[in-house]
Amino acid sequence: MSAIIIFTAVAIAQLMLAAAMALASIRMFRGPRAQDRIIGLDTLYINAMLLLVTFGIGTGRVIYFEAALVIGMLGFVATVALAKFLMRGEVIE
Amino acid sequence: MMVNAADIPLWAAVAVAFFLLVGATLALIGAIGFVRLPTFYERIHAPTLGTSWGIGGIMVASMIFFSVAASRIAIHEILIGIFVTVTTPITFMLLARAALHRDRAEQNGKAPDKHTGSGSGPEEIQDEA
Amino acid sequence: MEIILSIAIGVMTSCGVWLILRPRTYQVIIGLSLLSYAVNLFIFGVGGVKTNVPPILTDGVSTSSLADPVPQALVLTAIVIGFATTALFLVVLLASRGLTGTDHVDGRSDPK
Amino acid sequence: MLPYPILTLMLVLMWLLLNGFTLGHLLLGIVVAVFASWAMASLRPEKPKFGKWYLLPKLFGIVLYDVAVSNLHVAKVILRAGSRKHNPGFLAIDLEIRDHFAIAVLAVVLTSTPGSAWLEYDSNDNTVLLHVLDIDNEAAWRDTIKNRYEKLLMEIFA
Amino acid sequence: MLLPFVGSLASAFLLNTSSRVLPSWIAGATALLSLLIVVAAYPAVSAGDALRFHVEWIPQLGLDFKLRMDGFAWMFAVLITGIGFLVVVYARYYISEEDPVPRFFSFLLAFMGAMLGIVISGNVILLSVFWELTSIFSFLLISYWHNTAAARDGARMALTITGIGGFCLLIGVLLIGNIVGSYDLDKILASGDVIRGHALYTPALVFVLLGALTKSAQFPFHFWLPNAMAAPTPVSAFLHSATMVKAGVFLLARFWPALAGTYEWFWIVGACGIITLLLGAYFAMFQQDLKGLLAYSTISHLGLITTLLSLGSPLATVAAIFHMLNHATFKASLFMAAGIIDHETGTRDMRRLSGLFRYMPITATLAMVASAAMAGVPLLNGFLSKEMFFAEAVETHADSILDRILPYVATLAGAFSVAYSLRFIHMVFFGPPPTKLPKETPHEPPHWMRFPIELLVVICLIVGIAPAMSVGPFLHTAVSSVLGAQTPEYSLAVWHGFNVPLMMSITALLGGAALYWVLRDYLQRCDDGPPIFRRLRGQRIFERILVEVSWRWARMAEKRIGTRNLQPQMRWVVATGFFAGLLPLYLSGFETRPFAFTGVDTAFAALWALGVCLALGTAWLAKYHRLAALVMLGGVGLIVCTTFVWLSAPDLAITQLLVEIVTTVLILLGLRWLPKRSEGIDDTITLRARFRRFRDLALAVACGIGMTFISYAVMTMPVPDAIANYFLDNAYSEGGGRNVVNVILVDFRGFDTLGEITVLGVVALTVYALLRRFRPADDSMGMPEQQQIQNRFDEERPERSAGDTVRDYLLVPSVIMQWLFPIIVTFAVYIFLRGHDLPGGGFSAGLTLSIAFLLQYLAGGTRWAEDRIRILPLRWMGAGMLTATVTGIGAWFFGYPFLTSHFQYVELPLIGKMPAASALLFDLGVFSLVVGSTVLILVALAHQSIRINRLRTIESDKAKEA
Amino acid sequence: MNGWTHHLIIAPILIPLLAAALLLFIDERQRVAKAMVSLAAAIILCFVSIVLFEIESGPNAFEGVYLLGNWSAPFGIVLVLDGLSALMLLLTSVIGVAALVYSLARWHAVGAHFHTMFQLLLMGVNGAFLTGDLFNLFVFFEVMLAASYGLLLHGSGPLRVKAGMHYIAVNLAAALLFLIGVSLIYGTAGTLNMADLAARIPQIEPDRRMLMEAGAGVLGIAFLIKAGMWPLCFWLPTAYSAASAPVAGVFAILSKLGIYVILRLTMLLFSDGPSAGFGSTFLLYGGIATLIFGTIGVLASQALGRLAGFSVLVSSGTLLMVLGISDGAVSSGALLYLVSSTLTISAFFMLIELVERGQDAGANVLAVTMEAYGDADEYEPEEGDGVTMPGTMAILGTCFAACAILLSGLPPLSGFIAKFAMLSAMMGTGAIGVPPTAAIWTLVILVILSGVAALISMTRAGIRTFWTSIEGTVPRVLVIEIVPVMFLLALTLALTVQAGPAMQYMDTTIRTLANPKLYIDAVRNAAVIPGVEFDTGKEGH
Ligand code: NA
Ligand code: NA
Repeated sequence: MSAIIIFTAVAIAQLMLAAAMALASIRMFRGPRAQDRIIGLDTLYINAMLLLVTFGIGTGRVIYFEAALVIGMLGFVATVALAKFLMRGEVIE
Repeated sequence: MMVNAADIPLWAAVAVAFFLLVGATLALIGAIGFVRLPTFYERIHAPTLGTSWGIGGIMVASMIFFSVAASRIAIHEILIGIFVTVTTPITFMLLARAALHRDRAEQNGKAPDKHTGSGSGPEEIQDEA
Repeated sequence: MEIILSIAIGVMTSCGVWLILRPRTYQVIIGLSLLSYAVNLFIFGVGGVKTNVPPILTDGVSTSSLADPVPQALVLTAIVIGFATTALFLVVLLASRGLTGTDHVDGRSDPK
Repeated sequence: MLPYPILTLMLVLMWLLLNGFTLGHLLLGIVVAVFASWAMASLRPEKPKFGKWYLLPKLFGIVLYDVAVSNLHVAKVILRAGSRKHNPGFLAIDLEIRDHFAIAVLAVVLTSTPGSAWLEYDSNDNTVLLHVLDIDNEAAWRDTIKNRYEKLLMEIFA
Repeated sequence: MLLPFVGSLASAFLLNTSSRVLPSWIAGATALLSLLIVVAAYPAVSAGDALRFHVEWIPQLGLDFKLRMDGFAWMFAVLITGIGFLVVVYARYYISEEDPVPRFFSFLLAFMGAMLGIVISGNVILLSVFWELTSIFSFLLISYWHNTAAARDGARMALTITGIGGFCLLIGVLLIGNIVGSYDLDKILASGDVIRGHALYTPALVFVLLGALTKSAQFPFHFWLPNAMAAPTPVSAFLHSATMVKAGVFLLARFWPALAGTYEWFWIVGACGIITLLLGAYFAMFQQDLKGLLAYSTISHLGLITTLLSLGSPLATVAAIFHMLNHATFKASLFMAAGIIDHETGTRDMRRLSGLFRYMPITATLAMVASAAMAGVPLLNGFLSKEMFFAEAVETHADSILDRILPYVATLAGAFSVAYSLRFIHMVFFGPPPTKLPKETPHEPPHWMRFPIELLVVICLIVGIAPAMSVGPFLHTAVSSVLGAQTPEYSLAVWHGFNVPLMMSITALLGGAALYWVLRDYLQRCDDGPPIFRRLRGQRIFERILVEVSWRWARMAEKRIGTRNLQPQMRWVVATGFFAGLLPLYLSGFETRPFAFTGVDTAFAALWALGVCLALGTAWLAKYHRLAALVMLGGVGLIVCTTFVWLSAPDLAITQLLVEIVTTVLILLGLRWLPKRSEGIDDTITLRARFRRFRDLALAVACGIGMTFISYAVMTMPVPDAIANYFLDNAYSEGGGRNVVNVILVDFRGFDTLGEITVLGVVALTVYALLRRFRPADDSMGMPEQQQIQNRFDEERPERSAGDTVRDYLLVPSVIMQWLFPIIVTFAVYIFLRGHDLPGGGFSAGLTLSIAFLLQYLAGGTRWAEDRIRILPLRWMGAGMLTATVTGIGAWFFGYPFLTSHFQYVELPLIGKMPAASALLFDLGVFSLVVGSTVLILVALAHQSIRINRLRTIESDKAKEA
Repeated sequence: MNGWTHHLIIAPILIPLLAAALLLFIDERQRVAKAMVSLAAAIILCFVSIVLFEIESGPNAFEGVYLLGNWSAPFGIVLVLDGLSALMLLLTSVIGVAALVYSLARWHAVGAHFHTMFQLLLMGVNGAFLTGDLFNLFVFFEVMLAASYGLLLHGSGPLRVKAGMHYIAVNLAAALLFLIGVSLIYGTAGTLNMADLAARIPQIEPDRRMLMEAGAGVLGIAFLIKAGMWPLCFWLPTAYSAASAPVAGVFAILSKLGIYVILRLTMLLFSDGPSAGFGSTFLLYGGIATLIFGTIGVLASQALGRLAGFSVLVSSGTLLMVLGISDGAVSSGALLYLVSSTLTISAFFMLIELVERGQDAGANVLAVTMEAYGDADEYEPEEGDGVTMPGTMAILGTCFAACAILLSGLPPLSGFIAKFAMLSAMMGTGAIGVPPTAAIWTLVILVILSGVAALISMTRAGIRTFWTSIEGTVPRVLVIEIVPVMFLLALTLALTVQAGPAMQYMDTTIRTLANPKLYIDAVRNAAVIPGVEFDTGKEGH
């Protein structure tokens, strides 16, 4: 029973997160401006991370945790660089 | 470490499922808002649903799941929560400020000048590069 | 799963090939990146596609069910080398752009 | 030896969270944390000046609650974006706190909270420009920020 | 035997003085010594058996250094060394002080050695070696005065033609080797019947003849010889009369026993010989250049010898050999005489020369005797061999049109020969005194310069008057060594009675004299070269063709089938790669498996639907929307990461993610230097461009489909009995780690990792080196637009100062990013330490630490960051490389191979069991090198901004000063 | 080869690696120190190669197998030393020393980290020659390529950067093909070890084998790009002629690396068994096309650098054709040709710069880049550390003539011997009574024609360079620049004189290669060193 509940919840959550990712990438396509696309990427990162965590719950393994942690801790670096590029035209001054 | 979902008590399973779904729902709503809201400045609010309690929900679910299943406290997910909470604002702040600059430089719609705390979002224009 | 991965590899290959045949250096570098994704997934895929059996030994779990670690090791090497060469190509294209004034792969300034 | 004791402590905690608690990892964690603090020292960051640091959990609780509430609020805004029009707007606020660390905390809090976003900070006159998703009551927003957050922060970071 | 050859070469190369006396003495001594040695060998040779010398060279290939001197070779050797000696004596006075004398003698001696090599080679490959050597040295000798275009062109033409001929000869002798099974000359000469009867006889013959005929300047390859007259006269006397051109006919005679006597031989050799004989003589009449006349005469005489050899009769061969000898003597002396005339008057143009008899009577007399010999006047040696020729011409050999016209041709050529000989004498030495010579008052040359001519002319006379007594025995030795058992009876008498050949001789003499008389006035005025043919000059045609084929066509062809552009190259690479993959499958009839959509996870499928869209978007936007494309590429990378997690590869996911982050930043760092690009500017799409795009698209789609099929096929095929199982079974027990991937990386296949990090290191160094010289394009030199606007904004307001905007912009983020630094450092240590048992490892940790550094650069800028953290990336790299390597070498001290790992669990107080593998040390090296390299790359790129700022300041300062 | 000497097998990889690591610790300004370390390493390397070569050419020649990490094949990575790899190692180190000495005159100071990259290039090349593992081969290819990118770009300037970009782009694509090929082979055969793969091929079921062959085909393209087969070779003349002289000199070995691998793999995997003869027709036609293209290019080249670049293609084309007809005797001639042409082209590349220095062409480019892009922290290349030669022109001329003779295959130097060895095996005493086939005739004619083309082109170039120079300025040539060139050319002379023993070596090598069983058994039977139990753990396996 527990297993069924959890697996169902995981499956639904995964689908929802996949949908969220799809929506985020719609912004990446539609823009209209670079900042939208970049936030789209950031959102994609976050949702992917969540997906990984749900994947961990679904499989009962903790080894996927590090990947999620890497996204959580370092995923913003790419988007920060993109943002700075937009603002200053240069990433590192 | 590997645990089996069938080993955990029902209450925990329900809690896990609940938090999981809450988190996923918030993330999804955030994404929907991100697509639906009309201006950039409005749109930046939406994904924070996902980055705040969206993450929170799923992390809590994970913590409950692994703690109960392995019968010991497993709360390292909290780190993810902390990091995301701390780092996401950086991106948003930097981007929003960059957008502000761009809108001002292009005298685009009603981008607020400094100090004028008024004005709604600028009109949307297509990006060039 | 295999079919999804195969199609993904195919599409990324197509996009990558299309891009590396383009005249702008930036297109080429993006194309090479896409191609390395495709190739990395391909190397990864030859070991067989298995879910949730990472090649990490846990007591009591039979090793025969685990995913093939060799392609994974190969992909790791390929990722590293791909990273290095992307960086290199980037710098070379910058140098070329600096010296020729254009971002055309042949250093031509006329648009073609 | 220990340039940032609180940081070091936090790092040890992080280490233990990552690796699980054993005596070995506690020792190893301390070594690593001290090493990382030294690394931090080389950056010569502005040290936050803590005043009533014990109020931190209070801030934490408030924020957690506010975030949850705004989550619901914003979710509503999004889900009925068609029917009832929300009222987005910019908001410029004069700040009193000057401590960079405190300002950073405020910025993180405001940005993490759905519905408000930190746009621009001006160090010359210590003002901040925010964007608010639904600015029905501008005064209430100002009040929340000035009294609910800023005051508390000023107490924490004396 | 070997000594003269080696001696001449060696001594030649030792010379390096500026004096002209010493080199000529050495050269003369060498030549004389060689001559004496050759002469001393006569008793042995005349005994009938060849002298042999044998050293193994490449026994496997049948190429030995084998020398073999029989009578024929001996005769040539005497000729070479003897005339060589005389030419050295002559050249001692001929070559002027200003010219590089040592070089001349060195080449001359080297040539002599090579020429000797040809005649005494006992192995046909060795022969062809010397053959090409003579071509090379003749090139150097002809071009001795290389500052004149004529010398260069003549030399090049001679080399090209004789060089090609040499290659042909090589093929020919290779074929003979195929037939006979040996390159040994003795064996080949003994297998004449086998060769002539073999299917490969004709190609072998043709190739050998191509070699011989080019060398001997036979029609249609005759034209190089007159152009070679740009050489100094001693060279002409030596190479172009006595030796090199004789190599061709020497070869014909040498191979006569093996190749001659067939119909093919007769036709090819005969036709060439007859045409050359006639044309050469005819052309010679109309030359204005003394040496040109002699050159064409040489061609003609060689044609005569060739014709004789073609006949296939032993008697004709005797005549041929005899004439080789005779021609060498009189022609060498004539060349030297011409050289003296040139030397004394400064010109060789017969139209300007006249009446020289009164200035140099002795030389004139000598020249007259020699040219009489050339004309075939009785009592001189030329007469004898010509008589023999006429006699053979009359005989019927192989009844054909050639055979029948031969007597008439012979007589006609004889007449021509008389005419040009007469002309030479008459025009140069008789008539009124010359006017307007480049050099005033010519006089007799020094005695020793004349001595060689005197000697040769005396020989002409002696042989002409008393042939049997003088040259008889030697000739017999030579002839019998060629013909062996076939050696015919022949008599070397001056008087054979009044017979047909004599009639022909008389006719030729009278006819020639008459001809000259008729043409005299015309010849005095006419242009160089015979009428009609004057325009049709082989040399011109040759050069035209050479230029056309070897230059214009080649360039055109290179453009056609080659390219210097990148796009077509990439197209080829992709296309060949595609076909190399699919063709084997297609040819072997591979059947693809039907696609099955079972067992597909919906979320995974959705993920990749997204990934596919993002990939397409990336491809679509990469041209105009670079940032968007980069963002989408990031999206694809993320989905790849997720896939790795999904499909049991957490290590890959982490690594891919970190790489993804760093790569994005890198590309962004680069994006600043790329030109602005906006849609619509260069969008005039031609039809061709459209076609090209379509083709590329088709190729891209085909590759994609191909990859899909192949990957599906291979994925659905389980890896058979793979090495993987061994790794899975032994990673823990033997490698001491639970993360099998990591154990493979640092232990089982640690060597790969060592190489891989080396790649990263080299790339970092390259990036660094290249960026030190980096200079952006002019339109990227300026500050980015955003910064200009923001700085202007700051400057316009009194309360602000420049840079306020960016400081405020980064104020809050930089606080957070700074405080993240120790956290990420800690995380890096964590990732590093867990690598052996769980996902992570040195590489990921290294990247993580680099990102920590990167973040500080992002937050505070380069100056700020470097003011605080001084990373010495090169040290990190060196330390990493050294650590990894030394760890590997450490195993040696325990008696194990490189990279053998050592692991054990260490019992630590308080902590308990800790794994301690030497692989961890190796991984530490990896970590260090990755940190160093990544930081080096990032920093080198980041530094460009401040570098350019500095550059800009310097330039604006300069502009202000100016 | 027991005990310590056994480790000599890996020394050709470790010496340059350690040298490179040490060089990273020496500051860029201490150029003399850097040069000393680098040179010492190269000389030691050369010494080691000679020892290894001596071992392989001795009476007890064998397949030396080095089990890295003490893991038995096919699980670990193995290095295999045999006649072929020993020969290639020797060739590499000899050329390496020559090029390095040459570079000390000026080039090593023109940009940063020359020596490090040079050492790593040697490491990559040596590793690729030694390895017995397909993926490890990829890694060493990449090491070699990465270093070659750096070296090609060494000195910067528009020409080099453009050529470098093309070179890099093409080789990155090649690397991807390499990966696809290797993974296909792993996926179908389940091994990466070359010997193990060869042993497994007969047992692979047809379906798999087809895919395996597809993998081999794709892999082959990667090598053929390196070897410069038409139409994958257009980058080569441009890249090689754009490289600085010492770099181009050592690049001469790189295209041979492609040839080496093809030779190694075809002999090992496809000499018999179910996949026998795989790809040989392709190689034959590819070789013919390459040779034709190279010949045309040699004729069409105006600049000496391009001429040399196309000579590389001629050499590759010839070798590929020979691989295509896969005949033992011809192959051993081809091996001699490989050595001879590599030495020649290497010497020629280095000579070109000296010759053109008189015409100020190369020097000008350098001067321009130095002037325009020199930075404040840039140091000027200095001229002085060496003695200039007397009689420069004569020596340059002689060297040039030697190159011309070698390239066109004229006697007496080894170019002739090598061609003769091949041709003789095809149609001379090596093939008594066997009438040459159409393929053989084509081959022979093409080989000869390519020689003629080289002759025409080289005389044209030589005359233009040496005899028609208007000003006749004598180039400033240092002893340390011309001596390496003369050294390499002297080696070709030595090769001529010692052609007998050399051919003997080549014959033995090819005969060993033709019997893959020797290789396979050597690798498979290589025993790990038994582990010694320690108190708390264990060593080895
Ligand atoms: Na917010
Ligand atoms: Na101001």
